Amino acid sequence: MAVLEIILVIFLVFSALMAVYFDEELISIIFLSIFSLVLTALYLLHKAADVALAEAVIGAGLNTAIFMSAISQIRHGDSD
Amino acid sequence: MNKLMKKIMISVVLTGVAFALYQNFSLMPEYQGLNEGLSNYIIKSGLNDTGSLNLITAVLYDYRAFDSLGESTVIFGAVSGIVLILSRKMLPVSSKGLSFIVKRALGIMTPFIALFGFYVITHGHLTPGGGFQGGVILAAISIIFSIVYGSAFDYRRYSPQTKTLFETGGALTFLGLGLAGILMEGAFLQNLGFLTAETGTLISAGSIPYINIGVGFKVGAGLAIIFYSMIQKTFEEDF
Amino acid sequence: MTLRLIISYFLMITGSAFAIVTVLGLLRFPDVYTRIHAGAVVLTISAVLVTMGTAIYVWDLFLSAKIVLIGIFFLFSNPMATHAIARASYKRQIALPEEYEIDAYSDYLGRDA
Amino acid sequence: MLQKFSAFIFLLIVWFIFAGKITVDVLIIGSAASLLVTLFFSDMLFREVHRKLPWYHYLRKLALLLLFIPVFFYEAITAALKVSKHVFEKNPSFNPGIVKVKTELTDITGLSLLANLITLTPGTLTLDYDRSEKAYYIHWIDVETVEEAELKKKIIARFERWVGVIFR
Repeated sequence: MAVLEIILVIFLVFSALMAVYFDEELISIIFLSIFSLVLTALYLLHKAADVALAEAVIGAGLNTAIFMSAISQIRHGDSD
Repeated sequence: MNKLMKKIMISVVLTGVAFALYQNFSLMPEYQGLNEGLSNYIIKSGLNDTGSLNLITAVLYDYRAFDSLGESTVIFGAVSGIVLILSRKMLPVSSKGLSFIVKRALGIMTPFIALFGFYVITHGHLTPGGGFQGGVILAAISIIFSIVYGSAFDYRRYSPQTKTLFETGGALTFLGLGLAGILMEGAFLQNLGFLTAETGTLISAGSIPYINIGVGFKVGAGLAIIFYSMIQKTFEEDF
Repeated sequence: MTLRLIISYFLMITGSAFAIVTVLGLLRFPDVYTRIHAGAVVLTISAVLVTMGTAIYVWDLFLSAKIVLIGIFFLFSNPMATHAIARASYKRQIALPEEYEIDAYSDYLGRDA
Repeated sequence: MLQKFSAFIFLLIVWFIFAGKITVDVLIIGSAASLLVTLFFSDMLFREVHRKLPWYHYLRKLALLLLFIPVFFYEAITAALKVSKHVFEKNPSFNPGIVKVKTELTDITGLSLLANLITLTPGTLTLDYDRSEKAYYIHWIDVETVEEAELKKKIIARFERWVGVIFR
């Protein structure tokens, strides 16, 4: 259990860093959704099923969709 | 400031935040067993006080129901702001959506997604889940409609007016249960004792399931309105 | 170790092996569409096998039925999503197959390939 | 009416699977939720049912659908093995291409189901369906032939008969 937890935490930090590192918004959003997914697994590992469900639905599902529509608006506005 | 500097600055700030969080957590008191503290009180007597098997829901909608009312008011404020800024007119946006293969296969799946959303909402006091989570699942249906079938379909199916009706109805349910708490039990949002049935059944736990249903409709409709008012761009081609 | 547990472990391990094969395929295949192939077929089968193995492992009427529902959801959604991704990437010309000899679809779309 | 009623019964069964027990309170709340979902989405679930067929025809279709499941699993697992074989070749070399395959189905549900089944079979991937020519455009991982009858036999024949019987 502890090994799995350490691996997941390393993945978490990695995906958060990558989300900051990339300039392209799309890649950042995808890494944020990976971040939420890993966080969901961690919550489940600590037996917080409620929070895991909320994190999966909101973080990995809804946030991605809303961010995508937001960047499509922004790009439509300034360049093409 | 060039890009490398920016990234280094961000990394420094994040490391500082991480260090501060670590300090905070290390300063937290040691775990002292099941005998002391507020959390232990909730763990011990939450089931007796509220009749809800899911203690998180018991805290959210009974002990700290006023906080939850504030949270759902925050969503209401967000919806109002976004609609005011982004959606100059609530008109159906034309878009053809994806190919009919995707449309048909998703049409078979959509009712079950809706049913699962209702399951998560109504079982909030028995199993993991509750109003917020189930409401977001219901909002996902609106997103699916807008992306796959085109937002005109979403507009025809349940228009922004219907969504607004759902949202207001949910909020009014929450407030009405709070006022009923004043009338019947003597305090705002007090759990209604006469509604309690045998623990473990669906219609137990006082007013918690009804608050859950209200919050579920409110959150689902609110987030659907947010997403709908964000997609204003028209897609002529179908892809 | 009953027969039921052996069957469930067999199904789960086979499913995991297929998942590893999927990742290898994603890494090794040459262009977008062939990579999508690996994702579509093998990943669906691996997910369905794992869910079936889990359903046999828990062996409770309602819980197993719930897990089987998850498997059916995969079975519908994964090929559909694959089709949507492939069609979108062809129509938006994100990754056009340049060196294909047989390409009936570009004739249909009226593009000279 | 039959459409709405069958959708309601089907959703109620799924609700019982979700809830995990069959009691009176689950039945009451489940009926309310299923009714709400039926009112909103029933025409998307069973699109075919409004046709003028007696109700026992649908039972026959359901039985055929259940019979189809083992056939499907056999085909799907052989498909997965075939693609896995490609993965473990030393340098994956094949001849990908996009072919056109005609079909006789007309029903939308049958067409989309067949498209999903084609995607699940070895090395084929549905790209699009042309309504005017009634033909699928299929990306094939390793094109062996462009002959029309041959193509049909190789790619869609084993599923088309099943789907054609179930959804006509």
